Amino acid sequence: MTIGVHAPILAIAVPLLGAFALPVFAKVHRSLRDLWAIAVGAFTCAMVITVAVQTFTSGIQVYTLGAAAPTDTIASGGFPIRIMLVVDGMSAFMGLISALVGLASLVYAFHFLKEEQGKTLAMTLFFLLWAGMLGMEYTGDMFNFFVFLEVTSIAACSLVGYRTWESRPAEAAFKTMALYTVGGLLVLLAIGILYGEYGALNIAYLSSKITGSQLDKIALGLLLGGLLMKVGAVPAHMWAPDAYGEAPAQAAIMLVANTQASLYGLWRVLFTLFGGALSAPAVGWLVTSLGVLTLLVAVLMAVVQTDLGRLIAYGAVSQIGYMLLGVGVGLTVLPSRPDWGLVAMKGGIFHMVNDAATIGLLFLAAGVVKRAVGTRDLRALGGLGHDLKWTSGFFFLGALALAGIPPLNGFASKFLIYESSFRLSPILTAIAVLGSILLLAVFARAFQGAFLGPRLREAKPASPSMLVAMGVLAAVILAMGLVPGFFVEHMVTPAAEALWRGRDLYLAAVLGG
Amino acid sequence: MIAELSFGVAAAVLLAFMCVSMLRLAIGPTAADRAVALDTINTLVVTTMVLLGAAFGQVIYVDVAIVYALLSFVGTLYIARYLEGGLK
Amino acid sequence: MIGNFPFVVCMILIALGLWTLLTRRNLIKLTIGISLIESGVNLFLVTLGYVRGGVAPIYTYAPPGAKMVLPTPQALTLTSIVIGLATTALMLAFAVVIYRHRGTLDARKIRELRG
Amino acid sequence: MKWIKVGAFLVMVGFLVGVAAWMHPFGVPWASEMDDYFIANAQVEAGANNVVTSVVFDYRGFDTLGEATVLLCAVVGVALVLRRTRR
Amino acid sequence: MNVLIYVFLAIGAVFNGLGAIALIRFPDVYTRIHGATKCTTFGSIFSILAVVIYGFARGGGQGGTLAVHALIALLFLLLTNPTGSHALARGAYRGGIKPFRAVVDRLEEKR
Amino acid sequence: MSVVVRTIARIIVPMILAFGAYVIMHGHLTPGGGFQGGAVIASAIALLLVVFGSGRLAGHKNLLSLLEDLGAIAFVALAFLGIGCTFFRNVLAGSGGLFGMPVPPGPNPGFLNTGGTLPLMNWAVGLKVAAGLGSVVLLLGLFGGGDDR
Amino acid sequence: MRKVAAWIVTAAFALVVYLLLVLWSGSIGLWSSSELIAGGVLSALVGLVAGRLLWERGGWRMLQPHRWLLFLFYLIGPFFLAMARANLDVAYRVITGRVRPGIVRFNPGLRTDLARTVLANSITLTPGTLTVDVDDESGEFYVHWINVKREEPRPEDVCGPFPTWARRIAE
Amino acid sequence: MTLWGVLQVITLVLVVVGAALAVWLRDLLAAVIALAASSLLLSLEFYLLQAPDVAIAEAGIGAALTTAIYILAIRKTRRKEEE
Amino acid sequence: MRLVTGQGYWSPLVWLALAAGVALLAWAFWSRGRRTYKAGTEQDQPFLSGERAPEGAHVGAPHLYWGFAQALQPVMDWLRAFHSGFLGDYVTWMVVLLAVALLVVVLT
Repeated sequence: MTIGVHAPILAIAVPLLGAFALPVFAKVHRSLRDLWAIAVGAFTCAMVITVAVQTFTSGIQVYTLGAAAPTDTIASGGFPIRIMLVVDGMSAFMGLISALVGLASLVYAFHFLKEEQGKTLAMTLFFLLWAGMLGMEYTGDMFNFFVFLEVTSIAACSLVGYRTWESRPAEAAFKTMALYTVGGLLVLLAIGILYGEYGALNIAYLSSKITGSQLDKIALGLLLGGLLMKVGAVPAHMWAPDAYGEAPAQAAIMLVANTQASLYGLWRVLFTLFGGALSAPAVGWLVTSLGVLTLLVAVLMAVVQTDLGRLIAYGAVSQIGYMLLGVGVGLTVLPSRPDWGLVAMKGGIFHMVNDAATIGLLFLAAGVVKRAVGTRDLRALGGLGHDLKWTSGFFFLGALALAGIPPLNGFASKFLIYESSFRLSPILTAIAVLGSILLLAVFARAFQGAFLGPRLREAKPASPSMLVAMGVLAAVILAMGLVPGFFVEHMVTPAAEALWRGRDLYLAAVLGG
Repeated sequence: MIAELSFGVAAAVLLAFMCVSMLRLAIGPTAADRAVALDTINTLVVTTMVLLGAAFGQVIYVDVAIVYALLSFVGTLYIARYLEGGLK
Repeated sequence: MIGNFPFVVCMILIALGLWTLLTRRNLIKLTIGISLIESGVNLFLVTLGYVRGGVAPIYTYAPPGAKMVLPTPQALTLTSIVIGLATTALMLAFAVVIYRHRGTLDARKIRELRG
Repeated sequence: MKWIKVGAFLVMVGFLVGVAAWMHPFGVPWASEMDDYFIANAQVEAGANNVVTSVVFDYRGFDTLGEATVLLCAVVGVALVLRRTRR
Repeated sequence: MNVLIYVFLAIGAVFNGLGAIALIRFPDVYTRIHGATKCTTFGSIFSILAVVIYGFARGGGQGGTLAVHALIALLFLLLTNPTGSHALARGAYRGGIKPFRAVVDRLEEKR
Repeated sequence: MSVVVRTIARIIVPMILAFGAYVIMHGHLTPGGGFQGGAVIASAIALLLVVFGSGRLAGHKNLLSLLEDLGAIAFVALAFLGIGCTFFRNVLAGSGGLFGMPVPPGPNPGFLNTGGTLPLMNWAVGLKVAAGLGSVVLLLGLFGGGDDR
Repeated sequence: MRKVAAWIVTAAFALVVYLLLVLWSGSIGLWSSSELIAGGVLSALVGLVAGRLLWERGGWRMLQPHRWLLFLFYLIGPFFLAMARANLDVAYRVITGRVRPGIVRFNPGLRTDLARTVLANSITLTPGTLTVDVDDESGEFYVHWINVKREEPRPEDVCGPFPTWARRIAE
Repeated sequence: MTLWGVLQVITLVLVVVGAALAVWLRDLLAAVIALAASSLLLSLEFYLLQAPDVAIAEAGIGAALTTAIYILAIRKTRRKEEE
Repeated sequence: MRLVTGQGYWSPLVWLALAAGVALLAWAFWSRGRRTYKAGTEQDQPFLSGERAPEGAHVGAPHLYWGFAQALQPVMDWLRAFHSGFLGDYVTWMVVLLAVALLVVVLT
């Protein structure tokens, strides 16, 4: 049982240790490095699942770093002084998403990177990015959150610039890095303001103290701005297509998961940190309208793209819009109408895992296309279905799921969002449905252009590890689509409840009493 | 007590001279002029730090001045190396 | 006393950095702007922890019975400074690679990714 | 475009100045229970004279681990970006 | 003892000030380096010597440590300052900055 | 650079290294610690780079990155040392052994043998920061080939 | 042999710096035992890392103690006086603004690197002169002179007795 | 206004002037020199705020390493800012 | 299995059964049709707008929905100009988002 107690920190520390030790093992022997990577990945996934099971069965997990015992949260003074990890339902849910995406990325990259140079460096960065995401999701301390935000920023941007022999990846990486850094610094400024007011950095303690003064509001605004940039909400979404489009496929899906970790940070700030002080529905309306705007603009831009990677990237941005819409509706109406507000929250949160699986599948398929024929320009592609049978099947499945075709998972979560947003305002639902239809059109076009038609050129077949990675994500899509009730009941509902009513439990778990 | 105060006053005077050097940094026609101004500011800051360490009565603060004296040299050398050419 | 002047200076530094990002076009100049924002935030953090008449929170040779300034913001700032250096180094590396490919550092000309 | 730029920047500056103006007076921290605890107990608990070091490495050691990670990220990233490629 | 400290501080301040004024008044890079290096080094020697005297006068572990650390700072300053100035002058010359109204320029003839 | 700078660099590099070692070693007593001392040592590497040219240091690139990894591993290992209680527990403080001397409360002249795992962590981080920043400078200096002395 | 000597000398040098920094720390004389142990280990490491740097050709020369005494005497004797004069000179020129600059060449005939360095830094800090360049092969000094008295000077014109001192100390 | 306040105000004003120069100067080398000056004076300001730890870190990183990597980057690219 | 949405529920299994029924119906209709298809004849050839398509012809992705793109031309032009690719614009829009967030949060 002792490993169960330490599971939250092991889930973060083991990938870090794996990343640190990877170059050393690579110096010894190639296959030792690969073995080490597999072992670390498997152990991390096991730890994440352990944490999730413990959290869903026995409530919030608290781990105080450096104290005499893990649950020893409060020093003699009656306030928390050490950094602690707090895992509630939402954190555990996000951890599962990160573990899923990380596993797929690791498996996918396994044979792919053998053909490229710099595999050791890329794998190190991959583990650092993974650990950073898990750290963002499990931590219970504002400054620690910022540190892991920067870890993910820097690791993600380095991975975006992986293809140094082309000029576009460096450009995308520079732009992304500039925006990420400014956003991170604004978050740090907000943390500084909160520290100056309350002399603490622990989320639970701050949440119990925040009153909603002018400075608190400015801090909330800065946090909102920085994190909304990081999740890629219109109009600050412009880094997203660049970065997603130019990154290698296994890095692009990690970027998607990273975006969702930032989204988790946004929810944590809105629901837990400012949950007590925030009563006006204005913030909810802000998030909702940004969600609708994101959805519409991204989908319209996706219609005219000619690069397969950028097209999928705009699709990914539009999915962010759905999540913002769902949780924004929940945020707006929860105090007055909890019954369908909770449904909206469930839809938004359920859409996160669906988005990770579907967009991940599409990016991986696009990566196979790039490797097969060396380009992703839709004007030059065609007839790949003759050579890449499995890949085209997976792409088709992902496209259908993304567009919300029943009985796949995209429909299940979007259905929840439609139902609840209709009761807030039918216009929202109309725009959301329009976005879905346009997405279907876009991906039908992409599928037709890339995979159908006569065979234009020889394509290199996908390697087995790529197929396995795509198969894992496809299995998740099918499972989520065929038995949505099970997942919603056992994973999504605890997560939504943790955000909505869980603030008191969160505070009680940390501060006691 | 008076000695500490006099150290503080001397530090203030050195800071005023730093303003003068900053003027040269602003108007210097060439980059070399600015580099010279930076060098002067470095020396003045080291002296100021030593004086203020005595003025605060804190022994351990003088370490900062030592670090500063050592490392500003590196920065100056980089600038000089750049000025020297090898500019592609 | 000097009132909130240090806070104002932090904000001026942040605003200068943002202005650089908004108006300048050279990639290295943009990096300088980000460094300035970084400096402003660091100064803000350290300024938060100052206690009037305090000494550094180090007990070696400390005057007995003196007030001490708050240690946490200094610890945070140490972390933040190293993060800033890491960011700067990475951005400059990207700028160098971009120059190697394009022969320019003008952000107006580096816009292959658009639309 | 220019006016959007200037307008947004001015709003931003307004709020930044607002922060400076609304902030508590310089030199008088409002809430410092955590730091008082550190100053009082760090010598006994962590055994170090320098409270900042004991905060950096003991009480907030995880931040330092993250910071070391950031540095490793940057080094690996620079090595990755500036590596020699075959093509 | 205090009088010695004051005198040293005054000398230090005056020479540092001369260095700063030389930076403004002199016409070109090389003459500015002359003024800046010599005067600030000399002034710093006196200022730091004042601190050293203060430290030794205070005595004990604390004062002695203060004095020794200040002396080490002075040593580093003396090592690095002229070297840095020399490097700057050399860099400026190789970078193509000609001395202002030079009577004679042997380095030019060497090229 | 000229002979003057080279000679002074030869003299000053051991001094910088000794001072950096002092800053790291006394991280728990005086201002300084792993980051600061590491930065000092890294600037010694930068000094060597600018004075003697990148050609002389190019062979040490892999050694530096290996050292950085070792520093990071040592840091995590020290953090894992406390996993009997919790991660990052300072188990050595006050235990009486290496670095385990109890500290007299209040102002004191400072004793080296205190601090528990803090001095060891300082060394791990110092090694890591020195090697990391040094290799960043070295990589930027080496990029594009050519020995730029 | 040379490697071991370089290691020992560098380590001793680093140890001196370290011990100066931790003066007055405690029990054994001026130092505490733990500081001594730490200093020994650290300076051994520094010697390993930087041993090849400090020790170059003719390194044995500087091990003679009388050279160090001479150097110290030189520092607080003639050098300091010359420096004071230099500063008064610069003060005069700052106030009047009367300069007659130029770059002159002379050859003091020094052979070792250290001697050249000592001379160059002395020149930089003393009356009206600034070393601009030193030729590696011939040992010629190019000096920026703020008040050129003659265009082909002898070494004594520029820097007085310094070359002799430099030769005495480091050659 | 005490002596300490005077010191601090002068330092802060100098920091701002250095930062403004770093933004204003077109020559990138000059901008980097101004940035180095600003960073060094910021270190003095940390020193005045009784944070010697941070001052050492800022001096080491701002004075030596940041200047070094900026200048190496400028050297690999170009010195003047394009119009 | 069921996904309860507050107003009703949605069950993919019911949907699957329905889909199976529709497929069965379609198969029934199809099987009743005339069987004139012969492989290897002209019926296999692809046609494009009544003309016989040239060898290797493929309607590429950019050619689909050109009518849609034509109709939305002004909007799309505006949107493409919006995504200008200039880093200053990126930062500008980010600051705009920040300003909006600050205004919304502080003024309510």
